[in-house]
Amino acid sequence: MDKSFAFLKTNNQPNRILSRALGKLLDKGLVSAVMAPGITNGSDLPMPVLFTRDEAMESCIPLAPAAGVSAAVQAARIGRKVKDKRVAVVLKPCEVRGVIELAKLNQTSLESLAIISMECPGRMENDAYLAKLSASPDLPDLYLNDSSLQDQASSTCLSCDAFEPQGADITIHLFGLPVMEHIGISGMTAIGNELIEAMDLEKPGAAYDQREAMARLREKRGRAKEELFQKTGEILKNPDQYLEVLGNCLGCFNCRTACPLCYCRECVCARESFDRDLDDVSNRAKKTGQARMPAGLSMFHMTRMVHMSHACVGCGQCSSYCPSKIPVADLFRTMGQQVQNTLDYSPGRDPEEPIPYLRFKTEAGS
Amino acid sequence: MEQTTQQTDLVKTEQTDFDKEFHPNIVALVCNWCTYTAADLAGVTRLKYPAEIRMIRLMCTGMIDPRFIVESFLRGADGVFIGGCHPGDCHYINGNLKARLRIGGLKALLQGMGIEPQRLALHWIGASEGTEFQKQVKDFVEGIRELGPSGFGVYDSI
Amino acid sequence: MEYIESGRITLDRSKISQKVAYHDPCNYGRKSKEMFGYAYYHEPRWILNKCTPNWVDLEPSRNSQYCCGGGGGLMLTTLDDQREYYSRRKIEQIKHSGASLIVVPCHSCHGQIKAMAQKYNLPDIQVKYLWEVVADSLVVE
Amino acid sequence: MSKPGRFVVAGAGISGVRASLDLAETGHEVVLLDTAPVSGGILLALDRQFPNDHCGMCRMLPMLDRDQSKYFCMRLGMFHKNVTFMPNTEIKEIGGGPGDLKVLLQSWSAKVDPDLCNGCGDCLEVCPVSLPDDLADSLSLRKAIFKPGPNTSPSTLAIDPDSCILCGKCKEVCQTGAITLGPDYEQTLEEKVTAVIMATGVEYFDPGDASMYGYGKYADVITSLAFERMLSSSGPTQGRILRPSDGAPAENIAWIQCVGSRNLRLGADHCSGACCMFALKQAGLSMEKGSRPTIFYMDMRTFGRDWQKYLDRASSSGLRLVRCRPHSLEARNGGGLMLSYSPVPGELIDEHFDLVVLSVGRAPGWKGPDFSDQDGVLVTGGSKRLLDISRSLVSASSVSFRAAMISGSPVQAEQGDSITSQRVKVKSKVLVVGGGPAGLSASLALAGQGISVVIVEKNDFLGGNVSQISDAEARERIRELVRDAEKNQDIEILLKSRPMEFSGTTGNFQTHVLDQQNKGPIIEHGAVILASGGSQSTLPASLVHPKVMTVFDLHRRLDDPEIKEKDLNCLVFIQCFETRTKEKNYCSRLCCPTALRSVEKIRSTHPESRIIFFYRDIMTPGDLEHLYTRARELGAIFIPYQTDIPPKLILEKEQVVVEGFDPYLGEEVKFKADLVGLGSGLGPGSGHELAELFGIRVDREGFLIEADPKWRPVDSGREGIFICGLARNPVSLDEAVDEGRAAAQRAMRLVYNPQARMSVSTARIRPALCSMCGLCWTVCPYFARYPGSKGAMEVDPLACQGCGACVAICPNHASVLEVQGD
Amino acid sequence: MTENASSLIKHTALMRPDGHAADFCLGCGTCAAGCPMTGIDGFDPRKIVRMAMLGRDEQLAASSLPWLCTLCGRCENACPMGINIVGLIRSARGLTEKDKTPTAIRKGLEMLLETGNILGLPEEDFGFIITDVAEELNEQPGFEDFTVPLEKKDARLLCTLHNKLVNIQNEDLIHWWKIFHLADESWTLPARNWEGVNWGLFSGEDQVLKVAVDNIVQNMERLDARHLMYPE
Repeated sequence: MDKSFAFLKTNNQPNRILSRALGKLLDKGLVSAVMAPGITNGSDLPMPVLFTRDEAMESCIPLAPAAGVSAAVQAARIGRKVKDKRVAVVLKPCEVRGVIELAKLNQTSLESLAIISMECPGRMENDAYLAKLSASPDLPDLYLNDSSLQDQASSTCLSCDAFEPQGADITIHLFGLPVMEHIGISGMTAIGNELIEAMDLEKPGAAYDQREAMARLREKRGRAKEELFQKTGEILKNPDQYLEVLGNCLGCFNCRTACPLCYCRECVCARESFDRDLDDVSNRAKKTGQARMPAGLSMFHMTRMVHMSHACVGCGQCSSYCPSKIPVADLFRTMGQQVQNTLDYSPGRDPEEPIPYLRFKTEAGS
Repeated sequence: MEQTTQQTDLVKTEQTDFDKEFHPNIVALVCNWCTYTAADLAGVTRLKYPAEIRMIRLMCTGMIDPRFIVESFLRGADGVFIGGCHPGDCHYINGNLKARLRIGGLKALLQGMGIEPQRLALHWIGASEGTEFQKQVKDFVEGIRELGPSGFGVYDSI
Repeated sequence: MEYIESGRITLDRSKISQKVAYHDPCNYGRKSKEMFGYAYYHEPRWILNKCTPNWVDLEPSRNSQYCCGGGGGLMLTTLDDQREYYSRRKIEQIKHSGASLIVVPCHSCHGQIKAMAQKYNLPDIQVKYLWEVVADSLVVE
Repeated sequence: MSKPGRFVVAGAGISGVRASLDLAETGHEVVLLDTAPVSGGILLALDRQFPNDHCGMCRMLPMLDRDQSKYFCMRLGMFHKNVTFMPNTEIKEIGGGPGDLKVLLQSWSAKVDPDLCNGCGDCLEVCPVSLPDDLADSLSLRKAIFKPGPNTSPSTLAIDPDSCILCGKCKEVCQTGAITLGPDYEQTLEEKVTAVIMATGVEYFDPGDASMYGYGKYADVITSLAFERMLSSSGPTQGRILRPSDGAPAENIAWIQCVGSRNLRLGADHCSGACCMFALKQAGLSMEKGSRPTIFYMDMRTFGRDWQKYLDRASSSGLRLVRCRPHSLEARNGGGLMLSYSPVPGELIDEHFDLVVLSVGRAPGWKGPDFSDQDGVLVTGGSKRLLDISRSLVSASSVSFRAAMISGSPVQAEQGDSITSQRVKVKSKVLVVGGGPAGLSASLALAGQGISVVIVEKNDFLGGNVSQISDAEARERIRELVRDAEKNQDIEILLKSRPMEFSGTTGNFQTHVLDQQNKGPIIEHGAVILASGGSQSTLPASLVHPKVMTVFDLHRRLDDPEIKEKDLNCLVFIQCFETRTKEKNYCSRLCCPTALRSVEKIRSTHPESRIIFFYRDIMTPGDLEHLYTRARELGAIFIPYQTDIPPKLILEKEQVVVEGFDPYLGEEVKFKADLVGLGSGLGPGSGHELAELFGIRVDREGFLIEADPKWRPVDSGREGIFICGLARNPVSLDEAVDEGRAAAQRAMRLVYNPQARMSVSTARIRPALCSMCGLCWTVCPYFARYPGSKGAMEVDPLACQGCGACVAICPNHASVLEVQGD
Repeated sequence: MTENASSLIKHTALMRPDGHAADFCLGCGTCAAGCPMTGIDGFDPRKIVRMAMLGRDEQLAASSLPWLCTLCGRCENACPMGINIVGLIRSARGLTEKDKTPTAIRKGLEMLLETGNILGLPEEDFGFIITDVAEELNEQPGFEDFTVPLEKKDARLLCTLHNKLVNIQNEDLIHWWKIFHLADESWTLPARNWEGVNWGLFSGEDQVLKVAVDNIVQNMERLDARHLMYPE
């Protein structure tokens, strides 16, 4: 599919203008609903909001630099339920990856979803965002144009070099563009092209080369990622550091709740391995004179790693959720990369790419 | 689940004999159809293999949940040896291929956790390969002996 | 054979001292077997063994022996080069056996091997008829 | 409720084991005997089998009763509660009639008590007698007391009475007192049985008779059986390939095919049928061990399922194939052998090989009294014809069904089982798709056992299209099948119909069958047999010419009075026409025999006409080799061609000219043909659609794929669905009938008891925990999982074999294994 | 070229009870692999069989192929189809036009037909040579009283001779004479038609073969010999 590229004039209000463009999709009946970050009554924290009327789109912040929860789970719910209608979902690249992974796990269907994603400058942690927002109400727009603001993004985002969406129907281009004048929009699929047709976009007047800006960012974040993985890798391998970092775990399971990919109805860790048998704990205590309770937290984290490390899309929500500020995402991403490299698997890259543990069908020989 | 309990029981057994030589704690998960037969053949032909291994017979290597291997290490195993049918020989068609994929991913994970990859081995040992069984088990145990205790049990303290 | 068995002639096994190799002629072996159903492999060897203990077979022998290269009237044709080429196998066999006396019961083979020994520059190779060897070993009382 | 039958199966090779298991699985009692001290036959010596280089004997074990086995690997022996294995036993006499035979069995003393022997092996060390080991075909030595199979269970040591010198040393060292060396005692036993199945196997040609290759004279010339042991890690060289003469690694290895077969001078006018594949396998495995193999062959007979592809794989991985028969071997100084061969006219090559393997031919090998003519005695497997494993199993199943039919109506299996397995209600009805020979024989077999059958046939007649392509005798046989089916009250026939919707679980399927008006019943059935057949391939439009036709059409046309009276100066056959190539890479099996049979027909009316065959490999396995020999005797001339230079057809108005290259002459040859027959092969019919409907696998060419090409030839891999006949692979009429019966046997096993027993260990879903992610569905090798209506996956209880793959993949332990009883 | 339908020689199965016609050929090349002559001047037994099958008698007869063969039989001994390859090649030789058969054989055969021996040696010359050699033997100790029993009737053994022994290597006669002498054998040598070599075998001409055999049979009858000794 040839990608089409067009401009959307932003008039210093990229979020608002883009919301209106999305509203046109509702208006023209091309989609029955739009799910995008937005503000609802009572909170300034952008959450996934389901819009069904274009006038309501005023509260939409499609390029919001924060995300209260991963929208992937919500998009997946829509995809699973909605049939014979189309719903546009605005997702960050990591959330797109999440949806695609969930589709592979039969937890959603991509059929009815029109996925709109953006070149992602990253999201801020919720508390940091809210603090900043009170001083600067235009933060969502300003953030897009200010690299020093972007440097305040979460540590996960600062070390993420997968900021270009894959698998979306529409991509919103930001990097290397004068975003306060216009942003770029491309249709990546037939559906995407059909939809941007309705957005009344302009042919690009001047040619912008995004490559340099992208490369710079990729280099910067890539370096940060390598450093992070290096550091975290040491933590995982070194029992002292490991215990120092994970010793703070409360066993609250927030990380699991936050994870867009933990799709089980009721986590196995809540039933079988976590909270080990008391005899077990006392046996251990007899040996060394003491044993921490609750026990089995390593087993919990490792079980999650066994189950999810190949699929980790690096959204960082687990870290954001952790009350003990354990860098869960760093640990998961580091391990995830090692496992994914070994299995030659890239989660969320392609809905057709089989889950690595199901590849036995095509493999043979020794 | 029968197999699960078996496994857990076995790995619960703590190391007791620490003589001059290091006696590693080794769990061998073998498939009922091929490798167990090979082990049996090794026994029948009186091929000696190390006594350190605790052999657990499974219907198929494809039923091995990697979680249990992690648990074995957390609970003090120094090595886990898995023996299954050659590709294509699996009684359950392709259970061994499934095992290979999962063990492959798990190996990377354990390596990331600081467990030497040699501590987890997957070998194809056919029913008639008694000598192969002996050789692989011997080599594996020797390898673990050289590596020394895994020390991974400390991760289980939280 | 009859003479030897019945004692009508007596043979001295010590008269021939060199290493002897026996060559099966096609006519005595394969062709006889094809035509008359019996191949004379055993008899000549039996006789030879009465003449000398120091003999060997050329390998391969009997049914799969190589022809000397002179059979089938080939000696009578002008195809000398071809005949020479053909005999390379026999010469290899002879060299391989390490024998210096080749015993043949056939006139054709006798001529061919003798000629080929010359062609292939093996002057030390002697070729004798089986009965010649018998005659040589005869004990004359 | 009728009583189970009792049967004697003579010969415990794979055929005998298969027949015994078939009978045992349908509730009968079996006495399985063998003259050897162990079961397994020749298979004990073969570690891996073509066409996939795998082991897999265990896959022929009963799926449902498997868990009752004491041992699982069949190399350890064969165990089933309904089968009594009697080693060291033979049949002395058979009296009585079918259904009521009196069989006199004679056993001789084993001398080692299996209950006392602990397999310690001390006796092996003290036994002073050493002799060549038959199992390794004399490659190694064994003692007079020995372990009769490499893997047989520990306590099965045996004493060979012929070589034992009764010195008593073994007895002295035996700590358990298991050895009795008294005089041989023989025990006779009379069994009253329903029928006897002879599965006495084959005997290998002794290449000592082919002295040109120096077997017995040169140590480095060994038989293919000995090489098989050399490949085995439990063999005399522990799997290393060595020259027996000096123990040096054998790098260059030659296989010589057809030793003792395809040889009129040895009176062996037959093809052993499997040696080509055997050699390909051995050569391929030797390559893995670093050897450089060469196979000397005449026709590479890759006629079976996937065999052609196996050959292609082997040759693309570097196997050298040389088309000629070597003349003789000579030993060389420094070890090894020199082999003389001439691959093309005028070229004589002497090549050095470290090891020469003789692919020894086989012949039926029953030394005991022959009871095969007696009523109630059925003969199976290699003891009837020379078959590969898969065909032997099909034949054994077919025969066991015939034996079971002698016992009359089906056995109602006991309800109160010794083991506490759960049971599932099943429908005692079988749906048969396709009314050709395979489908008809399956239906008749089932109906004969009182199972009701529905035949769904797309045409408006029964009989399939074999009636189009075979000769009169075959047509008559099929008509007979059709007549029998039509008058059988247990067989319902739906013509002009096709299955459209399929659902349900094993034992309880529902299929909606539609006629041409898209109307029809929903049939509830316990199992389904797919016998949808196939047809001859049509010729491309560019070859439409009155004188050009398929070999099948030509064969039929020869009966035409017009053709009979016509002047036929020259007929040309082109075999493998656009088959066994990339697009249709399999042998159709019937083209060669049909074309060769045509020769005799042509000769009867046109004794002087010239008959030319262009061929790649003439595929006449077994006794079909007679046809080839006879065709040559009748003056047909056979010109081999290679795929890169196929013979050319030049179509002119009045005539067809065939141009080709005769490699023996080294010249182009050209024939003006009055008729041209093209061996363009057979193809499956509606394979792809059926595979999709029934959720089973189909290959690129549209043939349905079996669960295991060797060990479960008529199982689809999805329990309850069986495949047979041309829909599965090209077959002759006899084979189609056998496959039909074998498929019926497999279906019977499932539906004979309205309360079918589940596998002892099966998976179960905990619905509350299931997220319907479908991982278990994908990993289940038996199609035993399906998305249920209640928001959770469900298990097909009869299809589940308890492998546990679902348990391992489910992150949430929603899938668990349950083991019944102990 | 288009092939002929029938061949005169492909059905040559003569002389051997179990021999098969060329038609049975599988083309396996066992024959060629066993023939040291394979490859020389295009020689290949398999090709000769093939030409016969295709009825290319004339082409075969006109070529040098049949004459390159030593008729050693190594090919047909191994032939799995039992094809009488040697017989076939002989037949092909028989089809060769007279003036194209090798000169030496041609002449020898003519002599044989004319004089009863291939050398064309007159009876009196033969007698002279024999006596001459016998006198040589008389000089050796133990053989002083040796004579050659020419034309002796009622002998147990009738001997025929290889012409070579009469022609160029007549000293080799001595060896078996010695043996006969010491064994006190009752033997005879015919004065006429003593030729023991039958070149008809080489040329493929059965009628010549027969003449040569007839000669010997006549000798046998004439001299009432009971057994026959052949040079080969």
